[in-house]
Amino acid sequence: MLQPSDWQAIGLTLQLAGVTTLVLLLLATPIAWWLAFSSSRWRAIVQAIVAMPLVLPPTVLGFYLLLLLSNSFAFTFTGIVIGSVIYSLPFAVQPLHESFRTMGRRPLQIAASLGAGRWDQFRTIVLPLCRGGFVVAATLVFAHTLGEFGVILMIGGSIPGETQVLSVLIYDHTEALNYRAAHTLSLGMIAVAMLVLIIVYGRWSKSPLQLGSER
Amino acid sequence: MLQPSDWQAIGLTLQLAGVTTLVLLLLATPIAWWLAFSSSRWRAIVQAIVAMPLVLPPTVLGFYLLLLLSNSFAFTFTGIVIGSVIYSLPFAVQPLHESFRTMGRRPLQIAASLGAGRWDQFRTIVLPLCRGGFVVAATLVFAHTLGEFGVILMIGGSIPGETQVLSVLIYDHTEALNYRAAHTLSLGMIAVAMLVLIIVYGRWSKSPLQLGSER
Amino acid sequence: MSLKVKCHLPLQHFALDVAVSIPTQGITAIVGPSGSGKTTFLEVFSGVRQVANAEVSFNQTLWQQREFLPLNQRRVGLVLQHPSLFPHLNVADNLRYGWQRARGRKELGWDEVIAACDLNALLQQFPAQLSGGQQQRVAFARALLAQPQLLVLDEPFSALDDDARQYFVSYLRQLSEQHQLPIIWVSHQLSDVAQVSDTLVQFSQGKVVSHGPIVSELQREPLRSKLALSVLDTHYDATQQGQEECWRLELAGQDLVLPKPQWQQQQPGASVRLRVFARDVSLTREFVTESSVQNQLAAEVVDSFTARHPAELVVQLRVGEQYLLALITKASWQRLDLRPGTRVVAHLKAAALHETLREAL
Amino acid sequence: MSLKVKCHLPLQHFALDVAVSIPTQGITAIVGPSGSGKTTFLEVFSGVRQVANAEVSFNQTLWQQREFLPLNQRRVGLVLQHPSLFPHLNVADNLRYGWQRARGRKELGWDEVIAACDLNALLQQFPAQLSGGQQQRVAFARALLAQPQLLVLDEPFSALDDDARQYFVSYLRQLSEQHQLPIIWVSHQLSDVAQVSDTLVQFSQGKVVSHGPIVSELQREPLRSKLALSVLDTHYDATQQGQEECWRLELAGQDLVLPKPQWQQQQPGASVRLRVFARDVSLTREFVTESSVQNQLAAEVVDSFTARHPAELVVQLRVGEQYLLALITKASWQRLDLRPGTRVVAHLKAAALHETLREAL
Amino acid sequence: KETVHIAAASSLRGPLEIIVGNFETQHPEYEVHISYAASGKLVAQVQHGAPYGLVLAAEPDYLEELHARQLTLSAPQHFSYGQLVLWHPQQHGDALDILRDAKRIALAQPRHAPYGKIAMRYLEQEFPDTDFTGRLVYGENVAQAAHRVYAGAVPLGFVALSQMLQLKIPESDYSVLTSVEPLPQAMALTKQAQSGARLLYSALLEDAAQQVLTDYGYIRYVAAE
Ligand SMILES: Nc1ncnc2c1ncn2[C@@H]1O[C@H](COP(=O)(O)OP(=O)(O)OP(=O)(O)O)[C@@H](O)[C@H]1O
Ligand SMILES: Nc1ncnc2c1ncn2[C@@H]1O[C@H](COP(=O)(O)OP(=O)(O)OP(=O)(O)O)[C@@H](O)[C@H]1O
Ligand code: MOO
Ligand SMILES: [Mg+2]
Ligand SMILES: [Mg+2]
Repeated sequence: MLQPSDWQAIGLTLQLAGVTTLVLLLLATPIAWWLAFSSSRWRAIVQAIVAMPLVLPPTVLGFYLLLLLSNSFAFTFTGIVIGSVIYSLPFAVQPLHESFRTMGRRPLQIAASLGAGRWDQFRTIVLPLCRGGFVVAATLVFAHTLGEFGVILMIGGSIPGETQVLSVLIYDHTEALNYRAAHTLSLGMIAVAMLVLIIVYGRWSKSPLQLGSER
Repeated sequence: MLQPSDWQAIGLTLQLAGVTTLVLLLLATPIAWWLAFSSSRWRAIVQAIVAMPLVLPPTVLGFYLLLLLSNSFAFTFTGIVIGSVIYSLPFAVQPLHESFRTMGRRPLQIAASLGAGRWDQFRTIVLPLCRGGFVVAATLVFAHTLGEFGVILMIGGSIPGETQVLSVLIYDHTEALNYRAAHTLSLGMIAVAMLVLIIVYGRWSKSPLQLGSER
Repeated sequence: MSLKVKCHLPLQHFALDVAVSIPTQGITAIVGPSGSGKTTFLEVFSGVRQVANAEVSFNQTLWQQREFLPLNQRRVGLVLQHPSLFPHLNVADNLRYGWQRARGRKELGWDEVIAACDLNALLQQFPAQLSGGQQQRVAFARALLAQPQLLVLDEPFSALDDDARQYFVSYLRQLSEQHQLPIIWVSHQLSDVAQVSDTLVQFSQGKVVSHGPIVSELQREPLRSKLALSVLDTHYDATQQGQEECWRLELAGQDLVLPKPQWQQQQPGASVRLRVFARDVSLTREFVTESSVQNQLAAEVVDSFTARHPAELVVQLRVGEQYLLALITKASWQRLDLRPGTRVVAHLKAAALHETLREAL
Repeated sequence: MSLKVKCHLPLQHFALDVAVSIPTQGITAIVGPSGSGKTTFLEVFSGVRQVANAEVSFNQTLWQQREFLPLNQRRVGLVLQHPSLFPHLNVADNLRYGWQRARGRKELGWDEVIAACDLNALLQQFPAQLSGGQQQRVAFARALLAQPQLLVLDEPFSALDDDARQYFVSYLRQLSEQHQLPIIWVSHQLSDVAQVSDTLVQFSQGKVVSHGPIVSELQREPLRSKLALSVLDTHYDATQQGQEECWRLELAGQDLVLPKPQWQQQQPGASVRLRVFARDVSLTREFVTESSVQNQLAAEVVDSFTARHPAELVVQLRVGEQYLLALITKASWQRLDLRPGTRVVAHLKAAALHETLREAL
Repeated sequence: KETVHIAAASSLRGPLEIIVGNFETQHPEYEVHISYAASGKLVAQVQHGAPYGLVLAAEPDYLEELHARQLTLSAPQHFSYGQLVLWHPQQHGDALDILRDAKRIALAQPRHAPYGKIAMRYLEQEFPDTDFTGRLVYGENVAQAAHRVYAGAVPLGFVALSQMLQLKIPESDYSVLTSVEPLPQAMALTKQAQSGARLLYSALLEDAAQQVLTDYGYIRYVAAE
């Protein structure tokens, strides 16, 4: 039922969503950390800047990004990764920020007093304690990247195998009045996303942290 | 510099974002609550369903919504509110869910033992303690509604004064290569959004909860 | 009038398995080793932990059977092991939380409670700016100001220093007597408990191993050897007033003179309940004249029991109709040639008595 | 060898204003009323609260001056007022956290600490499944297993029952002696502190109002009247062994007989430090033969001080070269016609002495 | 194999897929990738280095713009003409009557969509005194206008004849509006154009391609003298 080009788009989409999620977690963590623990006067401003990619229509944002990337990464996979990363930045930063803030410094101090260095603290304390925040951030980013096409279409140009992701393909199908293909792909996308999310959320809810809230 | 139609769109946009944010906070709170405190087996599934609006390209989502609303609210302000609400649902539910989960039941039990009923507990304990979650949810939804145009265009039809919001207008301008108007409106949108967010975030960071994390 | 609790709740290594009826008059103390289920028990009957199939009733009201009466309709003043103040409210607003929601006449006045808990200087601070002990005092005051019909305390004074704890323990007594407020109280300090409680419930491994009036619980193992404390009912005797600063009590026709508790004005003839640790009682065969020990009571040896230390004995004495315990070494028992029926003189050191009496009834 | 701390930190109603040098040998106790800045002081010097301009050095190492030595390089075993266990790790993993990161030879063994803190049954539980007291024991063990060079405790045993607390207090002494582990300890139970500390630091309103060796601190106000405890150095005398279960100690040529602490095997001639509460000492003019009080010491009245209660006096006695306090009523002072220089007999109740000695040095 | 990137207005998608398919069978040395997007987007992309060798638009204006900026090799070349229709599946009869009483009419955004522009021109021409504001429901492009009618959200809309043929709509459900100039579909080679793009450019003007376009409702291009 699906054509090779569909499969290609599916592969590319998963790759894009995966890479974007990974990059964003790496990028958003230090920003969120700084927002949570710095006492700088610039905090509110940085926080507002981080939210800006949300405010512009995706194609318009894409247009400005195109201006930025025109001589480098436009119309490449790297280009759409950059676009997606910027577009989804707020969805990664904000939940992490809130998560770090509620954790507070105390667990880290205890860990440090027990001999853990910074990276060690992050790995053994922050990651598990802020797991909820990371899950929210990752799933929002992942799903959002699956569905986003405005920015990607603008700076990617729908090149099969390079920048033509599933959302762009579905969009194309609807534009071509090819409703049947659009329905099929949409349903497939929803099914896969549901599956992934149910697994992620299912495992998450079993966390012992749930118990912790009782005492 | 701005034309009356621009002003009209600006007013409409703020109205849409405001109403959507309000409706979503009202709607997402009970869902997030249930997700945070229920022990039902359906939790992970409901959580995944809530994330679904993210997965589809906005125009495609818009198309399905159009099928749903075609005999009722399509091409009305109410219609685009419904569309925005569905589209931004995950951004409201997920931060609230995480926020409720970290708060836990203990503060509510204490409040109840001091004579507070359910609604009273919500107003005096949940709202302030989960303020961070509400701020994240509200700002994500607000900004996202400002920037969204795919769904809105699809079910709204860009009717001036009724459904033509700023993001659609800016999009139209860029498509028409009318870059100057697009830049002006984009800058205005960014400036206003920055202002609103800096104020919100600035006040938020002064919260005594910040101190709380120290002990 | 009682609190009836029946529940079964599997925990980590054992189940909380309880079916008790606790009098809702005076102070009931719950004691037991760490991890024996005291906190869990409180949580279950107060409704903080909703357990299926538990049955709870308070006086005439059903709190839980098939239906679960919501916490906010139970009017239970809860002070949990962790203070759990509302972090977003300052001390005044934390206190006002319950105060404003209390219906009917306010038995416990705002100024009275604030003063009693010494919170005046702290009203504007946020919980994060309070020391551990200050947090506990606020949590305690908050529960009182909500005008509860039952006060439930889980180690409420553990972060307070000796003096403050002593003070609050006696304040509990005052609350119980002046406001007829029933109090259920978990404490790990047996000596505090012994000072003011009326009823004692002992937990072990999730079960109630013993419960009853404190006087009889104290005369029974394991407390008899562990705590070795006796409770004596005496009368305040105004006619034979000695020094200004002292108090003359009458016990079975004999006199006791104690430094007077400063806060209390007693009516002549009023009854005074004395708590005397066995280790503060020594014995002689005869009255000793030239001694700093003022209080010498003629008594009769009733029995002797093993004490915690193998070299010691707990000697049960009868003074009038009441029992008094003395802790002495086996060597002394032999040297004084004691046996049931021997007439002895029990020396109660006024200073020691006063310590256990200090600020307390 | 000492911990030097200098800092100024404005708090709510006063500033923490400290410049002290605390010996890093033995046990240092920090006491003071609730809210006097004890916790804040610990937080500042241990580095949990980073305060600008504070200066801290530990033995030869600078911990903070212009530079701030990160916590993980200080090797401080921290047990804070709130247990702060890692909620996502079970007990075993909480304990392992510091254990695995400790470098060098492990002075404190895994099995030894687990056994001492009685955690074997709890290893698989998560913090949310522990009782308050269990949480404290885990936090304490976790700090020890990280093999600290300094142990810092903030009311670490407040959720434990009397017996467990007693046990841990004496365990502290053992740690300090057997492992040369310096311990700084905030406690609100002066009697615990008096039992095992070497040095005492008293806080009030953010300032160190007094600090020094415990023996001399106890002889000075305000502790002299408040706690009224004396510390006596005695020798274990093996030659005149009495009963099996008793202990014969020599003090200035006179004998004391006490029920033997079960856990301790003393060498003849070893020194034993006795702590005697003034309220457990009574006075007569002459030796009393027919009494359950075995320990009678010839002493001389040196002075008398006001006690906490106006009807009482603290009498300072000299026994050999050492000082002993006795708490008696003013009435007795007059009746016995005491004054500086009077020769008296001090009665130390063996049972009472043994209580303060119980399980402790 | 040489990859040929071309960009096209999405309204051209139906015939173009077939034409390009045929092209690839005839010239197996080429592999053609088509990116569909609105013309405005395509112009911005070409301006910023998009790798398209050939751009096909639903009207010449945007290509003129590119030509003016010297991004194309020559002036835009018309290759066929798109026809505007009114799709009215719920009512049958005269287009003007239906329009006059219509509550809502779907069309593409005239600011930038070619079919929207001629739809607007048609309305102004046929109803010079009527203000349709409030009754017009704009879509991003002609496809969105069609979606709405297809979904039943709007009873009638201005769409392209090619769409009607592609969806196999019965002739009674739409009226071809001949009173308005058909839309010249135009193309231009960009500076990136390689041999493949050039070959395809010529192929589009050949009979075979023209036949496909006609099957999709486009009017055949006749070379001017
Ligand atoms: N959520 C839980 N799941 C399983 N077991 C639990 C849970 N909470 C507590 N327990 C276990 O139940 C027992 C009783 O705990 P509880 O807190 O009632 O003790 P406690 O008597 O209050 O002790 P403490 O004096 O130390 O506060 C403990 O052994 C503990 O390990
Ligand atoms: N973050 C803060 N900001 C301002 N003042 C504070 C802050 N934290 C504590 N304080 C104040 O500093 C004083 C000392 O607090 P600290 O916690 O050090 O007392 P403590 O001696 O440990 O008392 P406790 O025995 O009750 O634990 C208290 O009066 C408290 O109100
Ligand atoms: O050529 Mo269109 O499809 O009217 O934008
Ligand atoms: Mg407990
Ligand atoms: Mg403290």
